[in-house]
Parts: sequence; structure tokens; C-alpha cells
Amino acid sequence: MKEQIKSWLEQGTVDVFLGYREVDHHPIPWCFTQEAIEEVDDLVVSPARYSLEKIATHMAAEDPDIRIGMLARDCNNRALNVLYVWNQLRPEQVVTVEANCCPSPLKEHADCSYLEPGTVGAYKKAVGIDNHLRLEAVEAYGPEEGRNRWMYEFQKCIKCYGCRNICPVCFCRECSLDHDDLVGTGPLLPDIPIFHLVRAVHMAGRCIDCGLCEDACPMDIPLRLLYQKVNRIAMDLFDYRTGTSGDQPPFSILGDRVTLEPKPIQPVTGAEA
Amino acid sequence: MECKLVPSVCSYCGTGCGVLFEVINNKIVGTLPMKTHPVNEGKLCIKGWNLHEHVNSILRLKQPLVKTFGRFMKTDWDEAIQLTADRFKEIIAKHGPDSIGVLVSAKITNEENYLAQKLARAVIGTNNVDHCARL
Amino acid sequence: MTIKRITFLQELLGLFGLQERVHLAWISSAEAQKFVEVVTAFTEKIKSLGPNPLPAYRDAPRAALAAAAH
Amino acid sequence: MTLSEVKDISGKEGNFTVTVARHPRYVDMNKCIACGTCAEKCPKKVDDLYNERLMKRKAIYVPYSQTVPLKYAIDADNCIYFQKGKCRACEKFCPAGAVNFDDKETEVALKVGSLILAPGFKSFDPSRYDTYAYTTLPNVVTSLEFERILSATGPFMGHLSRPSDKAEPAKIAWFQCVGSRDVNRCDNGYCSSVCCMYAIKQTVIAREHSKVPLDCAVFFMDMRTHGKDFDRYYEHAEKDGVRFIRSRAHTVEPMPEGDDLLVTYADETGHLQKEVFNMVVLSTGLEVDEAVVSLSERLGIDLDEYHFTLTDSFHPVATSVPGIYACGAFTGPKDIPQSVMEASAAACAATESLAPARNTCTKELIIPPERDVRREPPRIGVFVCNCGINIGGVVRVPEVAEFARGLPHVVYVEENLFTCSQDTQDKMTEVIKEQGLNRVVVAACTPRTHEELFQETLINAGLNKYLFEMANIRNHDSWVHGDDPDAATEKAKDLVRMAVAKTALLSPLQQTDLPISQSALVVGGGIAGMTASLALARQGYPVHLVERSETLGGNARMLNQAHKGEPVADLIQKLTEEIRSEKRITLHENSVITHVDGFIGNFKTEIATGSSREIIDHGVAILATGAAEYKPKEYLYGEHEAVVTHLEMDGLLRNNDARIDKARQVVFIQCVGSRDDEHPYCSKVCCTHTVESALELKKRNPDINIVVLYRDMRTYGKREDLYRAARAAGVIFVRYSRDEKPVVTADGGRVDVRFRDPILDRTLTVQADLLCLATAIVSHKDETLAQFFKVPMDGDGWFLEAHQKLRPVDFANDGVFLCGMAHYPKPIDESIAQAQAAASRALTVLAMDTIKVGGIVSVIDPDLCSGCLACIQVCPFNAISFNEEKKVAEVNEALCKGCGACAATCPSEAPVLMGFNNTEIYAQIRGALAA
Repeated sequence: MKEQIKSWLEQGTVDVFLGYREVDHHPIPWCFTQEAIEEVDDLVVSPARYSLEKIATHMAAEDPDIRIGMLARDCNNRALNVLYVWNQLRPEQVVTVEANCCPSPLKEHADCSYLEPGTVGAYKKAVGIDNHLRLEAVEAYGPEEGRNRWMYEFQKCIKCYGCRNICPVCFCRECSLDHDDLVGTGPLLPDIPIFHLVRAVHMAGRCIDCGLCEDACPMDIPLRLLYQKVNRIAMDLFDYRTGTSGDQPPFSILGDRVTLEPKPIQPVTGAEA
Repeated sequence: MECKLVPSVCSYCGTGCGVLFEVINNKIVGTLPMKTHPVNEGKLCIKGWNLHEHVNSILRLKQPLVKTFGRFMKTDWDEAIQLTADRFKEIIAKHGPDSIGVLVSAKITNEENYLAQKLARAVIGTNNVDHCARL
Repeated sequence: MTIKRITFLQELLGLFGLQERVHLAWISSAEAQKFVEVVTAFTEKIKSLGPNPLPAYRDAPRAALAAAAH
Repeated sequence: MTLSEVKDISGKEGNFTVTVARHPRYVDMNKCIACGTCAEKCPKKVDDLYNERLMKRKAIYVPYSQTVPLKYAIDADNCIYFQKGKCRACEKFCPAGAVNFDDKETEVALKVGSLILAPGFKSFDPSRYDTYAYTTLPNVVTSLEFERILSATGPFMGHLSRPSDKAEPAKIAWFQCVGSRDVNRCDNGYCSSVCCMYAIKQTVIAREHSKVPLDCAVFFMDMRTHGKDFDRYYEHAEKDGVRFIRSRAHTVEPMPEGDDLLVTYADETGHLQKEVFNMVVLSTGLEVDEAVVSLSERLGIDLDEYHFTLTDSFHPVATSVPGIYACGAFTGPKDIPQSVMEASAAACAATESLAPARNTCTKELIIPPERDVRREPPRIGVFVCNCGINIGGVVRVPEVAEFARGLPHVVYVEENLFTCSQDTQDKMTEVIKEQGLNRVVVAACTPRTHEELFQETLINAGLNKYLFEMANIRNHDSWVHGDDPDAATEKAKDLVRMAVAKTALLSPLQQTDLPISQSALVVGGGIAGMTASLALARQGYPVHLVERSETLGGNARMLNQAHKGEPVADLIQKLTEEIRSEKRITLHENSVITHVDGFIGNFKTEIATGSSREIIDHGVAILATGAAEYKPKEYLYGEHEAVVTHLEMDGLLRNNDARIDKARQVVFIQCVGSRDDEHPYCSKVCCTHTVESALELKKRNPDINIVVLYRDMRTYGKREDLYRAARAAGVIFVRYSRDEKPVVTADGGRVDVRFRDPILDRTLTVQADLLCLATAIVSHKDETLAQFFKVPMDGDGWFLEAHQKLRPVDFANDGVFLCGMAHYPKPIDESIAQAQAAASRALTVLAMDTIKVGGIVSVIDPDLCSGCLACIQVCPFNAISFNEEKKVAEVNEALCKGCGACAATCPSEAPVLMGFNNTEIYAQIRGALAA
């Protein structure tokens, strides 16, 4: 692998290569270049994941013609696909070296369960939502239970914006979550659940289930389940599987033929008062 | 294109979260939590996430200012420190050392905080020392 | 497209049991009667569902809600 | 010119003098404010003709609430003063002093170059159908009466009630072909074309209005739903439970008790049936009024035996007098889309010879300079309209006005009877100036109809026209909450509060002038394309005509004759010669379009001819790409030589093929590939074509046996004459149903056609020498072209016009028009009319030097755009493009229609829809929730 990367850098196939290197015993993202090609010997496949593709978009924004090599797990590849779709990187400017591990159900390669979220306490299991649950289990909550559990989780939010900041496919220059009309600045709690729903809506057809947001959340909010849900809806409605290819996003109008029928107004059954 | 991830410690409070500064072409463009840091384990609060903002802020003070005739004028460190010392002496002479309070911050290190209270008690002679973390 | 987006919203709100509070209908400017029917039916429905339960979560202490979750 | 009548016409084409008699109105149009006081005070009640005598009006009246101009008039024949010499109550009470009993009839002489006659039609009077008892039974109504009963402005305010006792009917019958397709009880041998569709529409609307599940039964002979999407509507109604009974009901009798009606009819098997209905609607046909007949006689216009204009298929809007054109139901019974098309076609034909005189009698509009209000604090004026009693009858308008006075930034409030009346407009202009208003809210009706009018007023007062907002307290309020004045008044306040909240934040928007390229591109060299090209060229504009094949003429080259018998080959030859000799037309044969850029007024199209490419500039485009004959996969087509399609049959006839001479027995099967799952539409022309072919075969060999297997014979309009002639000539017509299609098997050189005769109720087999399949017309489904011009296609592949009734040749994308079979299957005369109409619509663009762009359009803030292209994906008008250099999306103001889809999609709020930005909309929402 290291030889491959060296030859890419030497031959100018790529201008930079994004991987990891240990600095003071911490594996951190490292940008390898031809000038310091000897550093490639220190390259590690870190178990700690950073969003290399996000760094790549920052570089591409500075220099649109830059060619970037990247160490890529499944999740990185999915993120790259999404970034191609949304015109933030061009497929022809990126080459990847595959690394096998990914904590998502979407993973195709080796098991990397060691990256999955830590254990969850009894209280959270009882009144909140266990980060390990499968989406089906969350969908099965009744209306009131679902509301209580989700709102318990959202109430913990300290509005650190970590979920957005860490997200490899969040690239907007100005985010709707910074928009005064949608999310007021200052107050804690943030406007719940608006804050989380606005983000969830924007994640539909974008979230590649890398788990970085949940990893970064100081309050252990089960964000992955929330975004899995919106992606599931996008798949059911638009037949769109996020991150699987560089195809255009589902939310286009021209040539679209809809066979759905609006739902009728059902009378209230009285189950919920 | 030069791109570096530089490890550092968050300067906002005393917790000491590990951060990585994303530096592209010698400009800090972003802050990331350090995943393997034992203190924050890959998490940050909103202040930590925005460290790079105040580095690049146009409002950031890069040299001391002194207010003359109601307006802030640029000055150098020697003059600023001398002026402050002179004014402190003047105030202490006129109103006594207790008329001075020292407020310290979580943005400086523990050692610097210790030194600040030492300055207050031993040099100025006041017990009026406080810290933002106590507010 | 509208129907997909609204269905999307309904599904998402389903997590909180609020999907019933969004409704989509197509009414042309010539269909005053239908407009009245749809709006009346929907208003009735919202009234019977009661006030939006979400604001309570903002204001109520977390422990009380946790207890309610049981 | 209202209340006016053409008395006489002299002169000839290019220089007519028209004498118009202007009947006295007895009301001064300049003074009348249409307040309605006169009608309120008038003691004389008169039958309201507009409402089919189902209700009363006064002797001083406006015919209906949307009358243009909205000015009262005195009906002298019924006025007590004119009849008996005293009263003058209206004069006494009129607050404007508008009544003038001394008004006299005047004559005006107009000098014009051409004339268009559009006198419309008269609904057939069914009194002479004695067994339907229209004159004696109040619950037997005509379709027009029923239309008024369903109308919100009708006698029962839109509540479905029957005339005799105002009870809500639960069971209604419709009788089709009353005064149509009938040469026994009247002389109307033609089909009125529209009644099948309007009857279905009435069943659907009646069921929507009805509080009980309404039982609707339609008694019909052939269901003629041959228009675009009409068959789907029919099937939908049938699926919804409307009963369609194939029978001509013969008697309506009163029930001994109550007002119900006993209908007697014979069903298809010949059995007599009796059924009781609460109401019967007679679907009366369309006729030409006697007054129109006498006018035509005076003008020397030749009429046919049914009093419609005598036109030929190739000049559908020309009359026998050069320079006089006709359109609408006067040229033959037709529906709204066709009438609208013909109207544009007539405008095109009538202006063709006058083109050199264009823009010689125009006046320039003087616009006052616009006041810059950007630095002023908002000063809002609110005008609350009573709309006569439309709003004022429900909403307590004074209370709403008082409420508006207390809203922030509101400095002036006024209440009007009709805010839209001319005098109020003049006054509004004054008020804006006097009070220094810089924003205006009108609480009245819908911006859809009135926004432009009020914007005009703002312009006249020196204000930017976008500093205006309407609160729709009529359609959204008084009309829907007519039974609850308290709630309606509260809602009106909410609507006003919302409008004011938004208005305070509005900022002036600018439109800019963009020069347009005054030339046209016509795609498709069939009859429609050639007609449109010639029409535009003769109006003085350069035309590029692009034809894919090496010959002009399209499908028409395979047709022998139009339905009135005119040879098609002659027409193609004439048009081809004219195209080739017309110097303004550049003909691109063997050419295709490979790329299109631009928008209305400024298209750039790349045309590929062989390997060479040419880029042309044009201001408008007309799509006339036609359609194709369906090649069937059933009935042994392609497997047996006796089986041919329509066009192949025309070929055999044209070449005098020996098979025609030898044939003893010919069978036609209708709806092959039409009205089925694959093509759920009617191909419109096949029934007529079949009877034409059958008549031609009979003419050549009177002994030939012909059987036509059909589902519904759709020989609409005057084509019905052909159908009648075919039956008279001995052609046998047998109906089959979709579930039980004929079966065709080979039998040596002939084919056996087995089918069930529903009247004999037996299965029959006919040995046919020739089997002609009336095959469907299918779309080319040219999606590339659709994408080039950003125009939509419906599910069947027909180009989708902007509005099926009112804008039948326009696209939603400005500057692009359509005609011919690319729109829907249609016969030659309709294609020509539509081509002329498309040319006419295109002229409205070409005749301008510049177009206005901007205003309510989306603007993308480049600082916020991340270049994710989501807005480009979602824009239905392809108005957004990506600037590769700046890496941001940009909106083309000329293409943007202000739908806001981009603003809703953008994750970064980068696009702002001007006039509807987030702050304005949130202010409006907060206004809504503030109560």
C-alpha cells in the first residue's frame, strides 16, 4: 500500500495523499506530499476515524484542479459518492486506497464492531433510545412512546453543532441551522425538535451512516437512527439509496411521475388523548 | 497546496480538550475534536468547535490599545504595561489596594491562573480575586 | 414532487406520532366546496387531536417526562 | 363596445366600413360606480335571462357579477318609465347621477381592414320534443339551466336543488343528443360535439355538490369523448359510479304524486325499462341564432344547410367573403379549446394582409416616474372591498377596516364597494399621493384576476408595483364561510393582518428590458408546421423550418382526402411550393435539432444537416413534430395480406389496387390500439376516416358489403353527415365492447372475423377480403426535443400545453408554442387552425422589440451558494445554471417563473424568491398566528 502511494506521489498521479500518521501517540489525519515522501513510511490505518473527504473538499475549494489520493473505508467511499453527486468533488480528481472497516449496516467489507457506540446505561434504555437499536425497533414505538423517547434524547442536546461540524457531507457555506428564522441563536435548549428535524431533513439522501455524528455527540443522542430513518423514507419514496453511486439526487422534478395518493383524513380513533 | 492537522489543546476552559486545527495554506480553516484524546474522546462543546473562528476574527486584538481622548490608539507592549503599572500604583496610593480586583479566565492555564492570584495578593495586595468558572 | 415531500414529512413526523397533523389535498380554485370540506375536516381532526404536545417537552423538567415515559 | 350591433358592412378586404349601432344604456358609463343601489330600488322584476329565467333580476341590471365592463344598464322593454311614463326611481337614488333617460341610439362608422365574426351559438330549444315535456315539467331542465343551478352565482347559490320544490335530488338523468344528430324532430343532422363531455362534467360536479350519494344516469347513443384526456375523464366518471346507459330515452312522464319523473326507455336488448328520477337534464345541442343567419345574409357570407359558415378544411377560419373571418361555434359546433384555437387562428388570418400597417395606429403609454421609498418607514394603505355583496354580505367590512386601522404601519384605511372599479382606482392613485403611502394592501378577491389591475394603479401613483399585497377575503373567506359571518369577519382580520405584516417588509423590485430576436423556428414540416411557417413569414418575420425527412407534408402525404372531400395532395403541393418560393422562410430539410440554448426572445438553436451544423438565433419556436400511425400487434396484422391499416387502405385506393376491385366483403375494426391500456385515449380521426373509406368503397362498387366494428362512433360535428350517408349506403355498423373484441383468423386469402352482435345477441362470422384496422395515432415521444425546449409531455407522449382550455397552443415555457398532432391526434382542418393559432400566439412575442424580465424571480446569493446543484435539479423551468468559473448557481431572470422550488430546496437558504423572501413569509405566518 505504501509503495502504491509513493508511486502515485512520485508520478504525480495525485498532488496530495490523505491518510493517518501518529503524532505524539495520537493517530491524526496527515497530508502526504511528494516533497516529504519519506513520511509515507509512517502511514497508519488508524482505528480512529476522521472525515478525510471533508478535508479533501476544503482543499478542492482552494484549488479546484487538485488531485487527491485518499485512504478510504466503506464509509469514506459512500461519502465521496455523495460529494460527487452534490458537486463538491469531482470523481476524476480523487483516487482511493481501500481500507476495510466500517461500523455501518451498509458495510460490505470486514467487521469493525470495535467502532460501534459504547454501552448504554439502564436509564437511557428505559426512557431514551439505545444507540444499538435497529431502526425497525424504533419505528415500532407507539406515537406517544416514540415522542417521549425521542424528546428525552433531544432534551439533552447542548447545541454544540458537533453533529453538523463533523459530518463529512455537510458542506454548506451557510447552514440552515445558523439561520435565525429556523433556529434562534443563544437559547439552550435549542428549538427542539426543530433543530434536529431540520438537520434530519437535510440528511435525507445525504447521510451515509458513517456514525461520526453520534461519535461526536457529547450527549449520546442516537443520531444515526434518526438519519437512518430519513434515508429509509427517501429510499421508499424516491427509490434512492444514498451513497451507493454518483447518480443525481432524488429531489428533482422534471420527468418525475408520481403514483402516490395523498393520504385521506382519518378520523381520530381515540387511542390517544 | 499545504495542508496540516495540528494537535492542540482547547483554550476555552480548564477542561483541556484535545483538538486538531485544520490548516490549509497556513490558514486555520477548521477545528476538529481529537478522537484519541483521553479528555474529550472525540467530542467538543460549541466553543471548542469554533476555536478557529476567533483566531481568524477581524475583531481579534493583535496588539495593545490605549484609550486617549476617548479613542483607542495602537500602542506597544512596553508602553501598555508601563501605563497599566503606573495607573495601578496611582489608584493604590489614592484608594488602597482593595480598590483593585482581578478577574481571571479559564482561557489561560492553571499555572497562569496561580500566577495571577499571586500577583493580586502579593504584589497588589488585594484579596479581590475571582475566576469566570466560579460565576 | 409535492406529494413526495409531504409524504416524507408525514413519515418523519411519524417518529413523534404527529404524522396525522399534516395533510395534503389538491383543490383547484374552482373547487370552493372541496376546499371547505377538506379544511373543515382537517380542522375538526386537529381539534380532536388536541394541542401540540411538543412545547411541553421544552418547558417540563426532564425527570417528570422520564417518569411519564414509563 | 357593448350594447352594440353591426348594422352594415361596405367596402372590401383591406378597407371595410362597418356601421355599428350603439344601443342606449341609459346609464353614463363614466359615472356609474356599480354600487347596485339602482337595482335595489327598481320596482320592476324581470326574468333573468342569464340564469335561464330561473330567477329574477331588475329592469336596471348587470347581466352577471363578472360583467365587463361592470356598469348597469336599463332594459327599456321592461322599464316602467319607458313603458308607462313614470317611476325614475333609479335616477332618484343613484348616488353618482349616472342614470340618463335621454340616452339615444347612436351609430358609429368604423374603418377596418378585416373582420372576425364570433357570434357564438344558441342552445337548442327542446320544447318541440313533446315526449320530454320540457315545457310542462319544471324538473326537466336544459343543460344550460342545470349549469346555472350548479353555479355559485346561480339561482340556488350553488346548492344542488331542483326547480319545482327546491328539494335536493338524489337521482338525475341526462338525455344526450337533444337537438343533435336528429333529422326527425329537428333539422340538426350534425353532432354538437360538446354535449357528451359537458354531461359527464355535470355528473361529476353534481356529485361533488350533492350531500347525498347522487345517482347519475346518462342516456346516450355514442359516447363522444374524443378530446385530449376526455376518455380518461369518462372512464373515471364511470368507475366512480355514474351510470352510462346506451339508449335514447323516449318519454318523460310526471309521477302521479310528487314532482318526480318517470323515464321510459328501451335498453340495448330491446326490452322496455321504466325508471323514476328526481330530475332530468336535456343535453341540448348547439345552434346558430337566427339573428346571426340574417347578419350573414346581409354580409353575403355563405352558410351550410345547418347555418354554420361554409368553410373548407384547408381554410378553417375563412368565410366566403375575402377579409371576413369566423371562429368559434359559428364555423361548426366545438368546445372551448378548439374555439380558443380558432380565435387565435382567425386573428392570425385577419392580420396577415394587414401586416404592413402594424404599429401605425398606436399610442404611447406615459408612466409617471417611480418614487424611491427604500429609506422611508412603511406607510401602508389598506383598501377593504365589499365586492358588492360578495364580501360585504358576509364579512362585516367596516369592522375589518377599523381593525386594519390599528395594525402597525397602517396610516390609511378605506372601505370600497368595488375596489376594482375605475373610479376607485383613480381615487386610490390620489390617496397614495396625498397620504404619501408607500405600500398598499387590498383586501378583496384574488390576485390571480386583479393583482395586475392594482399594480397598474400603483404605477400610476408613482409607486413600484411590487409594493402591493392582496388579502383574498372573498374566495378564501366570504365565499366559503357564507353561513358564518362572525367567523368570516375574524378570518378577514387574520388575512388582513397577514398581508399587512408581509407588506411592511416588501421592497421595490425592478424589471429590465431585454431585446428579442424577431424570427421564428418551426420544428416539423407537416401540414401544421408548413401552415405556421407561412403564416409567420407572411406577417413579415423570418422563419427557419426544420424537417427531419427529405420531403415536406408529413403524415398527410399518405391521406387521400379531408372530411369534406378536399384532395390532400393538392394542399401539400400548394403549401410546398409556397414554402419554397417564400423568401423569408429558410428550409432545413434532412435536419435535426441538436442543441437549444436560451429563452423567450433569445433562443440559440443548433441545427444539424448531415454532418454540417448551423446555429440560428430565434425569438420563438413552434413545435409541430406530428405523430405516427400505430402498427398493431393483433388481428393478424403483418401476418396476413388481407389485413391493412387505415393509411395502407388509403394507399390501395389511391393506386386503384386490384384488391379493391375484387373485394366483395370488407370489414373495418375501430379503436385498434386506441382506448386500451397501452393508449388510453381516443385517436379522434379514425371513425371519420373509416366512414370516408367505406363511402369511397361503396362509390366504386355499390354491391360491396361493408361491416364496421366499432365501440362508439365518434363522427363529431358535421362529420355526422358522413356517418348517416354511410348507413344510408348500406354500410353495417356493429358495436363491440372492449372486453369482447372481434377475433380474426386466417381463411386462405381471406380472413374470418368473428364478433358478437349486441342487438341480435348472437356471435357472427364474416369472411372478409380486406380487413382495415383503424389504428391509433401514437406520439413520437421525442423527449430530447422536450428537454431542449423545456416543455412537458403527458403520459401518452403528447406535448402538454400551458392550459388545456384557455391556452391550448402555449407552453408554460414562454416563447414556445405547439400545433398539430404533436399536441393530440386531430384532423387536417383542426391542425391548420391550430397552426394558425400558434403563429398568432408567436406573433404576440415577435411584434415586441423587448420583453420585460425580473420582478418576482429567484436570486441566488453567491456568498451562500455551495454549488451543490440541488436547485438546478429541482427547477421545473431549467432557469438555473451553474457558473463553472465562480462555482455557484445562477438564475436566468427570463426563464424564472418565481415558483420558489429552489428556495425551498436549498440547504443554505441561498436562493431568495423576490417578493416572497423568508422574512416576509415568516412575518406572514406570525401574522396568521397572532390572533
